[in-house]
Amino acid sequence: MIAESMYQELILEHYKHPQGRGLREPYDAEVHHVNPTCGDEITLRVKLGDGGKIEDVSYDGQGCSISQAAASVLHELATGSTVEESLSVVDEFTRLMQGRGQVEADEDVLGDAVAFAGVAKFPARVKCALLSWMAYKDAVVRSA
Amino acid sequence: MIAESMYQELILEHYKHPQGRGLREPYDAEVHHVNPTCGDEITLRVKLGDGGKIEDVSYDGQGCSISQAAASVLHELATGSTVEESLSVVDEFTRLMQGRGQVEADEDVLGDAVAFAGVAKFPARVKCALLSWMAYKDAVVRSA
Amino acid sequence: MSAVFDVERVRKDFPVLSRELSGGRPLVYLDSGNSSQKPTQVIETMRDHFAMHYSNVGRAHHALGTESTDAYEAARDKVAAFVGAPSRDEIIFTKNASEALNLVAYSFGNRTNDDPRFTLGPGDEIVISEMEHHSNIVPWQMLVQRTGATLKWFGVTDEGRLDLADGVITERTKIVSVAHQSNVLGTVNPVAEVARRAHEVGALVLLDASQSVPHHPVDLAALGADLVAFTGHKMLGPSGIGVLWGRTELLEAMPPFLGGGEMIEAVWMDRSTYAPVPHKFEAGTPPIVEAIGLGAAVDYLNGVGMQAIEEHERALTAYALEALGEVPTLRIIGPKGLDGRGGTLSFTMEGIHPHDVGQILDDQFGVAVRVGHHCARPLHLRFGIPATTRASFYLYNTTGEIDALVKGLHHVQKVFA
Amino acid sequence: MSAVFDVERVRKDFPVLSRELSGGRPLVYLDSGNSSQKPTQVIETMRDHFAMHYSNVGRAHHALGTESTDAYEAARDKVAAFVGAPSRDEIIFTKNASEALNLVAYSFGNRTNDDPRFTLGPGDEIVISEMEHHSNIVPWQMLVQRTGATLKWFGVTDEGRLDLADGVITERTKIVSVAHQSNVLGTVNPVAEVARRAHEVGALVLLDASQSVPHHPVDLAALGADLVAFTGHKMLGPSGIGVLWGRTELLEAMPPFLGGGEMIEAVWMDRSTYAPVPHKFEAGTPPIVEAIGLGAAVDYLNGVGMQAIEEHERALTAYALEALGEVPTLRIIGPKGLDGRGGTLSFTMEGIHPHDVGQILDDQFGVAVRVGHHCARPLHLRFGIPATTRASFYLYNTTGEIDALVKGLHHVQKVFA
Ligand SMILES: Cc1ncc(COP(=O)(O)O)c(C=O)c1O
Ligand SMILES: Cc1ncc(COP(=O)(O)O)c(C=O)c1O
Repeated sequence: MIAESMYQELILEHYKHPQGRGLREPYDAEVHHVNPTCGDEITLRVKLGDGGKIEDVSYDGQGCSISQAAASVLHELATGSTVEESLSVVDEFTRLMQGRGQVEADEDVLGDAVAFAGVAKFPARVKCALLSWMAYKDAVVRSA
Repeated sequence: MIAESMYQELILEHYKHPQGRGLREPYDAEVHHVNPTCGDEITLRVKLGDGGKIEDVSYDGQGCSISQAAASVLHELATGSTVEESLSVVDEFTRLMQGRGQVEADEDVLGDAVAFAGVAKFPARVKCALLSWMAYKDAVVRSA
Repeated sequence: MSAVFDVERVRKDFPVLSRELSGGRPLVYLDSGNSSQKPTQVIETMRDHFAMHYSNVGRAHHALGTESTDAYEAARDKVAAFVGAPSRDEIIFTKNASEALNLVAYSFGNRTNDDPRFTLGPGDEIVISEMEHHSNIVPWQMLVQRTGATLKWFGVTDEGRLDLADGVITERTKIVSVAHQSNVLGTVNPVAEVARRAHEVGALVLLDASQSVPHHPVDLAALGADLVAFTGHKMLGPSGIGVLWGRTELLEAMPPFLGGGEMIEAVWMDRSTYAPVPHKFEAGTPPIVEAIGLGAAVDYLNGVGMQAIEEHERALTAYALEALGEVPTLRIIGPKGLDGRGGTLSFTMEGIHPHDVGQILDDQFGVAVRVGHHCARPLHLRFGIPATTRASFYLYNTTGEIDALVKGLHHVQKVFA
Repeated sequence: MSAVFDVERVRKDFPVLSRELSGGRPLVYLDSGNSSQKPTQVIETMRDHFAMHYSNVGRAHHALGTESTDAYEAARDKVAAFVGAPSRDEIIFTKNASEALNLVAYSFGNRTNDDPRFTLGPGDEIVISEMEHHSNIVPWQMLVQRTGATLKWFGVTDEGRLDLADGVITERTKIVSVAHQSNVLGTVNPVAEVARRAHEVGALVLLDASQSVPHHPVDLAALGADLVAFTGHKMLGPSGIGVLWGRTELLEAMPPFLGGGEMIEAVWMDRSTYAPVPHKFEAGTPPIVEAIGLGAAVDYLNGVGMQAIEEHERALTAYALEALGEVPTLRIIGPKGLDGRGGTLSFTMEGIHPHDVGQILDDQFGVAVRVGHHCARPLHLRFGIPATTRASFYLYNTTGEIDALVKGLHHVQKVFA
């Protein structure tokens, strides 16, 4: 079954128990992104810390399991890493998602986010997976 | 060959030797009709006489053999007949032309105009055949 | 085709219905409200025309030109007869329903036209409804932004009916444009009543019949609307073809929309005169073979019988309303009974996003439904939900397919429990 | 397909070319400037998609929806690559070239857009030419009538060349819109020079490439135009599909044209935000399978090679110029040499109306040419003639077919002598 490659245990886990959900103060930038085709929305805040580190990524929104789980995984990966590191993860994740299932995921860079590899085969869902990640990239730019 | 049913001797004859061509005075109504798809044009004048008779149909224009010959035949048929008679010929001619080759021509009513029966099979040329006849109908209405 | 409706026989005409999706899933297509599948008769008519008869229409005078023109114009005759248009020249071919709706919107507030029905400026009002498809909302928003007029709308009741409150249509209303049947709720709107009120104040009535013409016998002459838009791809026809119908006198009073070849009578560098309707609104090379394909679709629908199709869909809808009613936490958005509704069912399931519902249905059961706001975001906002899952039926669907849907929904609940 | 051009092999791909017309006449199709014939590869691609993969695009998330969306978007990639568009998102699918040209015209003088390049009012000027197709004349006439701007044009020389007189383009010019290749004269216009002059005064350049893209290798990035329109049915693609290309930045600055489903980002009852290009300009269900068919046409053209096609047509044109030159009283309207012209030859014959020429050619010789003003009435007025007979060539034509044309013309002269 195809769906099994998409709804990985890990994705369902993050969906059912989202990490770091909720909007927190203080923050350096807040963005609101919408996926108009399905109504998925996310509000996301970034708080920068010392030494170019991301101190917190907080978020709230509504959407499908993929978009919710992606935000949760993003929170885990970005928080505590440097801006630079986290942006390179975003780039790799974007590359994977836009690869139409043809791109080999780099597990070392992606960590848990590798669970989304199966989503790349479903163009309509790629936007769901990317929603929070694009919002994050946007927020980082604005907080700089 | 199909064309033979369209380019009847009689049509070519009228084309090469048009009857009543030229714009004459006096007249009761003048109309100018155009077939925009091919640029055919006709200016046509009607002069009514006594007893509801058509005294003269004069015309000038440019166009293909079909439109020119049709005007020539029209001149012959209408001049000297009554308005009513001539309009019934117009109606019968129109019916024949719009019949897509399925309509049986009434020779008694149409006279020489029956030579155009073959044109009815060529929708693109029907407009050519009808150009002067429609102009005539219009002119008669305006002269009343 | 016999007068008795035989769904298995109908299904044989649709090649895709015998298709197996990857993993051996048979296709269960419950997304005809989005776009319908095509019978062999339509596909082969188009193929044959492209292969052996194609050329441009109107302007070409040779043998192929005549064949294409005849077939194209015959399609107009067929469509006119199918919807009971008083005149075949009132059928304008567009590329889709959206173009048809925009064409009408663009005929308002055009400085070159002084017909009072089509002037538009501050103080003038346009009335739509909260259940419209974006294609019957956005053109009017753009129009009022260009002209300074005001956009108003009927609300929607909790049951998913048009809320025909007083005061929405006023003496200032120029046009009322509403859906005949909602593409989300399935609701069939009381067109006669809307038209009566609109005509009382001298407003025009445009009907978006995209979801009704494919599924019910429709008689334009009897409906009471002044203009009607619908679309080929939802009624077994190809993509790329839509229809605008209007009363001749009205179409003549409207300014042309797209300018170009074939919509003219004569052109000089500094001015032009326009062809009579319908050609006035068909600039350039039209969707020739698409219109011919739509003609074949109409033939097919007539062969099966629109009455029979309507009854079949009604039976499916009754079956589905009952079957879905038994799925825990499933909530239907729209009329829960059979009255005044068509075969389109949208629903939510507690705690599960429609995207996930749709994906599991598709991946594991081959069931194709639509998920999202179905181009009717304001209607979803009205119900306070971002999205729904929608199953929509057509002549080729079976109760067995509805069973597959229900089975899939139970599984979805297990995955996200 | 091999790199060596083999016209007989090409002809086998076009089913209609083996057709016998009534009376046993073989078809001699010399009307590709009007619309081209379609190869089996295009016809079968469309048939297969309709039969086994069809569904709506973008909005459908299920297996078929993905297949249709992938194929539709792949067609965009193909078209973009075919014309050298810097970005695939700059390719907008319309229903024909006319819609593309109107889309651009409607983006001027829209009150809701204050980008200075697109404001338009009294004192502003639009420049076209006397050799334009009606589809590149009428939209601009309608625009200046709506806005009070002024329409100006380049004349045409006796040889059928653009008369690039000074003073036509001025500081007040907002856009210059001209044909790349004339559909009557065959003339190929000096786009770079026109663009240079237009850009000097800050005007935009729109190129009507309907007659060039099908016949020559075209590299949009190198042409110097800001916007380019062309049409699928003249380049082996189906009816119902056209293309507008524009620079991303420009397309983003233009207001949307048709409003509706799929061109939005989010919709509320009283306002909307719009999708990024190209979707911003593709309201409603697009001509899905038509775009896919155009993609197949592009594949086919690439397979044969645009360079080879251009050379083949050039050889045919040389042959025809010579052969027609020997028909008494025949007068070619347009360049008489091979330089700066394509394979479109329009002519008059003394004392014989083109209608009669065309009819006899068709009826007795199966030769399909176009007769009339070819949607370029002002150009015919310029030459003081109401109509011409036009032969236009494509990759599948042969010198034998030109011989058939010439033989037919001799017969025509006998009939009307
Ligand atoms: C030069 C030119 N421009 C525009 C058009 C219009 O194209 P379409 O009919 O596809 O809208 C044509 C062909 O008809 C043409 O030859
Ligand atoms: C009610 C309604 N109106 C308009 C449309 C738009 O039709 P099209 O996509 O053919 O333009 C649709 C379908 O998408 C619809 O369901």
